[in-house]
Amino acid sequence: MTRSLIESQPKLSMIDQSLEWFRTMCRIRRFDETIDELFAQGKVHGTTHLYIGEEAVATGAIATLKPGDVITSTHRGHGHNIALGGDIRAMMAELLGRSSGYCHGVGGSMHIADQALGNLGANGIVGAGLPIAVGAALGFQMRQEPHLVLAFAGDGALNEGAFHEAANLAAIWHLPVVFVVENNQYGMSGSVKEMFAIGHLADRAVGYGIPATMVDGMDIFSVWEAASQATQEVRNGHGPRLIEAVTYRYKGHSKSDANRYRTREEIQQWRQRDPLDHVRQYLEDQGVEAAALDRIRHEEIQAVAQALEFAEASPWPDASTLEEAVYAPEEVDHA
Amino acid sequence: MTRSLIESQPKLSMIDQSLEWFRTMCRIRRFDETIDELFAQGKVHGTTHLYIGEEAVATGAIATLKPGDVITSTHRGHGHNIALGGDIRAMMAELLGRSSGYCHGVGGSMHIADQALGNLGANGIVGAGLPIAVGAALGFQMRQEPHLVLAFAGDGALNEGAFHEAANLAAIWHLPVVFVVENNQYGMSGSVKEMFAIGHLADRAVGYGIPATMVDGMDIFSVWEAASQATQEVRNGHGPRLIEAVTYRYKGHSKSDANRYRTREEIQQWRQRDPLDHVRQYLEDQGVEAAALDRIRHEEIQAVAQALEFAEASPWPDASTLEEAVYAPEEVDHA
Amino acid sequence: MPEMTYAAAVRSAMEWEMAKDPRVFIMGEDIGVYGGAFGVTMGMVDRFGKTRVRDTPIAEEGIVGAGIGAALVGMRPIVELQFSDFIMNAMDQVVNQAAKIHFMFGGRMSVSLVLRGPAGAGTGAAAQHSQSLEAWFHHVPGLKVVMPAFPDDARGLLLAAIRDPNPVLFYEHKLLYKVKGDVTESDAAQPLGQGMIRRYGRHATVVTYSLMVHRVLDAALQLAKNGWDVEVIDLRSLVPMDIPLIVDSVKRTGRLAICHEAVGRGGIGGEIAARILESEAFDFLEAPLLRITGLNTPVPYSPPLEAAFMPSVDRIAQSLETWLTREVVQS
Amino acid sequence: MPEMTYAAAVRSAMEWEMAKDPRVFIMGEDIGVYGGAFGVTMGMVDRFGKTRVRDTPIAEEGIVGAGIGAALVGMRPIVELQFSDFIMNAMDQVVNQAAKIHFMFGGRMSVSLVLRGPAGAGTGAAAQHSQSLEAWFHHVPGLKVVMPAFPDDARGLLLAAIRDPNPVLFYEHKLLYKVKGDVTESDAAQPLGQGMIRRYGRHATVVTYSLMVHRVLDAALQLAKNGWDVEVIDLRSLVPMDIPLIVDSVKRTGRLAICHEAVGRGGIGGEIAARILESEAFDFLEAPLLRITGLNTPVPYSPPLEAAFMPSVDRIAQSLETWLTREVVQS
Ligand SMILES: Cc1ncc(C[n+]2csc(CCOP(=O)(O)OP(=O)(O)O)c2C)c(N)n1
Ligand SMILES: Cc1ncc(C[n+]2csc(CCOP(=O)(O)OP(=O)(O)O)c2C)c(N)n1
Ligand SMILES: [Mg+2]
Ligand SMILES: [Mg+2]
Repeated sequence: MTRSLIESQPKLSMIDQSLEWFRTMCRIRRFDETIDELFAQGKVHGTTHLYIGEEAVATGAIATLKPGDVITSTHRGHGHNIALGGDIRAMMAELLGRSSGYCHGVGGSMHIADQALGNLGANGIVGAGLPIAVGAALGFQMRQEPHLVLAFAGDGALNEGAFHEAANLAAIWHLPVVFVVENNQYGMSGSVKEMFAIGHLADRAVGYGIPATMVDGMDIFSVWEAASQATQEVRNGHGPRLIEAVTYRYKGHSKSDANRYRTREEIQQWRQRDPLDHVRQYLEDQGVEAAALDRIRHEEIQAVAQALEFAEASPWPDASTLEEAVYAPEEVDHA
Repeated sequence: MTRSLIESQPKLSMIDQSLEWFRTMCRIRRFDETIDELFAQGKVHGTTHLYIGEEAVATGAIATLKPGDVITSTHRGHGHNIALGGDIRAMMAELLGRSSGYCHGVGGSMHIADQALGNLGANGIVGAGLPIAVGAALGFQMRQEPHLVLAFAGDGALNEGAFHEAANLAAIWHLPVVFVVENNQYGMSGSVKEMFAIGHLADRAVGYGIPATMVDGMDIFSVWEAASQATQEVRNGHGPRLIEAVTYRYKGHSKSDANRYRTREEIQQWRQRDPLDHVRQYLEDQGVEAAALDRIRHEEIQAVAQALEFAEASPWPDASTLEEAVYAPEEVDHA
Repeated sequence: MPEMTYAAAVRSAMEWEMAKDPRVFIMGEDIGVYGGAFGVTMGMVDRFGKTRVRDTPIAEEGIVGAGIGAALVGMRPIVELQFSDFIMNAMDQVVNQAAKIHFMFGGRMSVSLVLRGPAGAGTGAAAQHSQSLEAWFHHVPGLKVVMPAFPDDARGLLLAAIRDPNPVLFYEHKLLYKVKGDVTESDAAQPLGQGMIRRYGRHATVVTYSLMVHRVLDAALQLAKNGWDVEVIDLRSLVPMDIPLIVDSVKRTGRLAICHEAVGRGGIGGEIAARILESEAFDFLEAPLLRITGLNTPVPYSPPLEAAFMPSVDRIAQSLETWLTREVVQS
Repeated sequence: MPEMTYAAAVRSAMEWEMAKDPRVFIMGEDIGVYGGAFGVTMGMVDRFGKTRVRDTPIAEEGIVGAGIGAALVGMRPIVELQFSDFIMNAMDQVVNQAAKIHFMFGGRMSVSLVLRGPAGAGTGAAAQHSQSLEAWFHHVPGLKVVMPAFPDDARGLLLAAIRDPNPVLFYEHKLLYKVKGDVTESDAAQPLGQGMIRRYGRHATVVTYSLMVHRVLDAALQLAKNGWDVEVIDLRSLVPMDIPLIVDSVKRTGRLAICHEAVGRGGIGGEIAARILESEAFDFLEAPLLRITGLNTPVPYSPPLEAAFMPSVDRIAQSLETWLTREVVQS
């Protein structure tokens, strides 16, 4: 039902695929680094949640999707939309509040989503995307379409009632949905150690009868493997799956975070296991030249710079038509 | 902090205790049978949810409480309040909407609760009592009081977000609360087989790190034993516990239920294992005369009849002061 | 034109649209074999099967969210709230998601979703099962709110609601379910946003909707015996609201009364009053506003208390008569 | 009288009451070492410990419910909502539980609970984090609603809210947190339900609250330069609301304008208008109502759009001036 830029996997060799991933991860990182700088310079309004450090999760999981599949995203959603193939110019413009942005400046950081690519929405409300994901999966199942839904959620979101109700619906109706839990150790300042009384978040899935696995979210190969297996099982009609990807957020929760709840050492330790370095190492080990990898990185740095130029050159939106934009005059094309 | 009629256990022998239980269960049954008749005769307004068949759960679990402990109840709450020692005259009057009712006729069936005995509220909203239970437990813990909270919930309530958030809070804060899940096989017409993808509801507790047990809810000795152990552990500071009591509702969900979702045979089968018969059998086996047991039953039938007379003779409430009753002029005594 | 109950008219609209459009389905608690708490969906599962007439767990946030998700991939879900009060458990999905998605994502998505269920008091269901919460939702940009008073309107407006590309709250008053009326069983939807004058009159305009339309009409008959002649407007849809109809009427009658069952304070009566007070009708106003509403209390249980909570025909007639006597003589 | 920010005044009230009354504690998301999303609780955990300044999981329904339960056993909880919008996730606990418990159980229980948090737009937080939802809650019998505009009021009214035996919603506008003012650091609470005339004037009464008090006062200064003299009422508390103060003022000025940031349709302006239209002030009204409010849209993100959503000093001044010019000359 949708134009989709998601390529199916088989035609790529592991090296080609890894090169693609490396490119995507460089793009995500550079995009969010740029946003970080813009905030530091006071050039952006509002707040934002950066995906830096977690690139392997979105990239690896989304790499397993096929045309027609969809995702639901979160407040920390830039990485998801980029991994899906989203246009970083429209993303940057949205962040700068310009009319050429994905939402014509109406949405901002927390509402960037390319619906034509299958992104059913980033979401400012923690956990709120999960019942929506389940509903999309229900739609696919009712129409007997082979698509599935990848539903992203933070560790913190797992304590919201919305997660609970969504997980149970998915389980009892055997819906084609994979919950991808980005366990980056904290929900804002709340550490998973204090906010959960279970060792592994994946264990929570037991209570719904949903099979779950835990993977190293800093290692894209692990993420991809787990997601491949989960999506395969879901496509085979075995019902929902949950993946806990253990990862880390390098930057503060949002723009105003003094990091009082964690130590510099902890951040430093996680940075040692950088997901970009990891895939880069693999590629170098496979004989890919460092220069080729640098070139990819620079191309992405360039692309992000161009996106910023594009955004800055774009006009501001016009407030006079706001009230007309509230109700849909007719149905919009669907993902 | 509260006047409580809950007696502590040790001074009663098992026979004395069982006689007490038998009395309580007869009272609950007769009370709800009477309500059923009143509805059939069109003498009561609104709707009601009868506890008939489930008497062993409230009676056995509440028997483990000590003075100062509290409970939260549900829409199916008559049995809880009676087991706690509630005044059936004030209950009956409330159901008949009279000014001598617990809530002066304002509340009705779903809001009968004797707060002075530690009942923090029946609740018309499925699952809503659970976060409240957790808050009461938090209050006790913060004040370092030895009390605990018994939080009743139906099987259906376990699929509400409120249960989820409450369970997690209880677990991470090691709160003194025992969740008593009355698994009567259905949430209205929704069978646990269709609404859960797990075999035993107790397994849901795993996802929070809460130890749980499943017991035969038609057997008061099992309920009492499980609740004794759970409350003991909670009192020893080991944090929350969950008990799944497997039971059955003989009557329709509420007054307007044609029982289309279950078979007569199923109902008949469960009735074979009647919880009153079970305790009665035990007492007879212990040498208690049938006549003595019949006497107890008749005394309770009498008591309920008197409660009904009391209620019917009570005046209707006066609407003219309703608007003044919305805000508390000052703090009310606490449970 | 067959006569049918309001409940049957609601069912008829759903069945019509489900037969016609495979995207339409309904889900909710106990709507299958049970037939719904008020019997509205009775028999539908036999005709359309368990997939399209889907029983759900007790999980309002989950099922409303699932409705949104299904709409986002092109389905047209109807979600039944067993009691409309339970919308509170799904408030985030209704207000932060369904209502905002179209606007917030820059028009890239639309949520064609109907949330329907029984509202109001009168059945002794007490404080948590008897509320009239429409005022909240008419304050939420992005939602439409429909509250028909008659079976024919219920059917025609529900067809429109299901076909609308936006989320629509469709509230059915419990005491209306058994009300009968002639119903056109056609494919023609009635457009949202058109009020209707149910009775013409010259002394005052009484604006109302849902169950209260019937009570106000009965009160108007009583008043007519005493020579008072009031005009009665049935709003039918609260968002969009037919303000021109009210303005026009008030310009003719010079007096505005509003009757709703919802709690008075902060009810929709305030918005209507403000709209008139802002409008050209201001210069025609000859009397202070009269609001006849639910008490400023939660809904009480006991029959005499519940009856006192709701505007009764007598209370409506008396309030209007006292007001008219004072104001029409004076002016 | 020390000068302090609004945020510090809110903190000062909480600390005062926590030092004095061991039953008082606060819980919420990231209120401990993080100090709260807006820094309101900064440092409190050092003084009172993690038990009484309690970080919670992201589970609004759970923590509001826990606040209710704690209140029912005699604690006096303050629950911080990280953004007041998130109250939707706890709507059932707020409305079906906290607000109704006292009434519904026949006066046997009371829920002494404060729910507080940042409201309003202006920080670019977009549609789900910028709402002004007070109109919903003033429609709910059993809740009180307080929205102070100045640091001193914030402190005094929060003391009253904590001491109140009923559930109180206490909304702090995000853009007020840094506003400074003199604050009396005493034990004296300010009673809920008293509005205050912030500026006397004869051409019109402008009723407002929270952030908009400041903008209306600035607009009034601009108008004064052109010879317009408006009276400005700061409601401070919306439930209870000081209706007599407004009636009295309108009787003097003959004109009523209302300014709030919340979406206009169904906002609290409607209720105020209706109350005046029902009152003896009706006979003194010389002009149609003027409402200056947020647009009828979700709050948009981009700076020019968000600025257009909110009533600005200029929009307020211009609206008032156009209206006064038309109406005062006419009459
Ligand atoms: C319902 C709700 N509660 C609170 C917030 C504020 N908030 C935004 S993100 C966040 C932390 C979310 O943690 P997690 O789910 O682990 O995602 P992460 O930020 O770590 O990616 C919080 C508390 C919110 N947006 N929505
Ligand atoms: C939030 C909410 N949703 C739905 C209902 C309607 N309702 C009342 S009781 C009930 C079934 C509850 O099932 P369970 O928790 O198993 O308790 P039981 O009735 O079996 O004792 C339902 C659906 C309600 N009261 N509240
Ligand atoms: Mg996290
Ligand atoms: Mg049950």
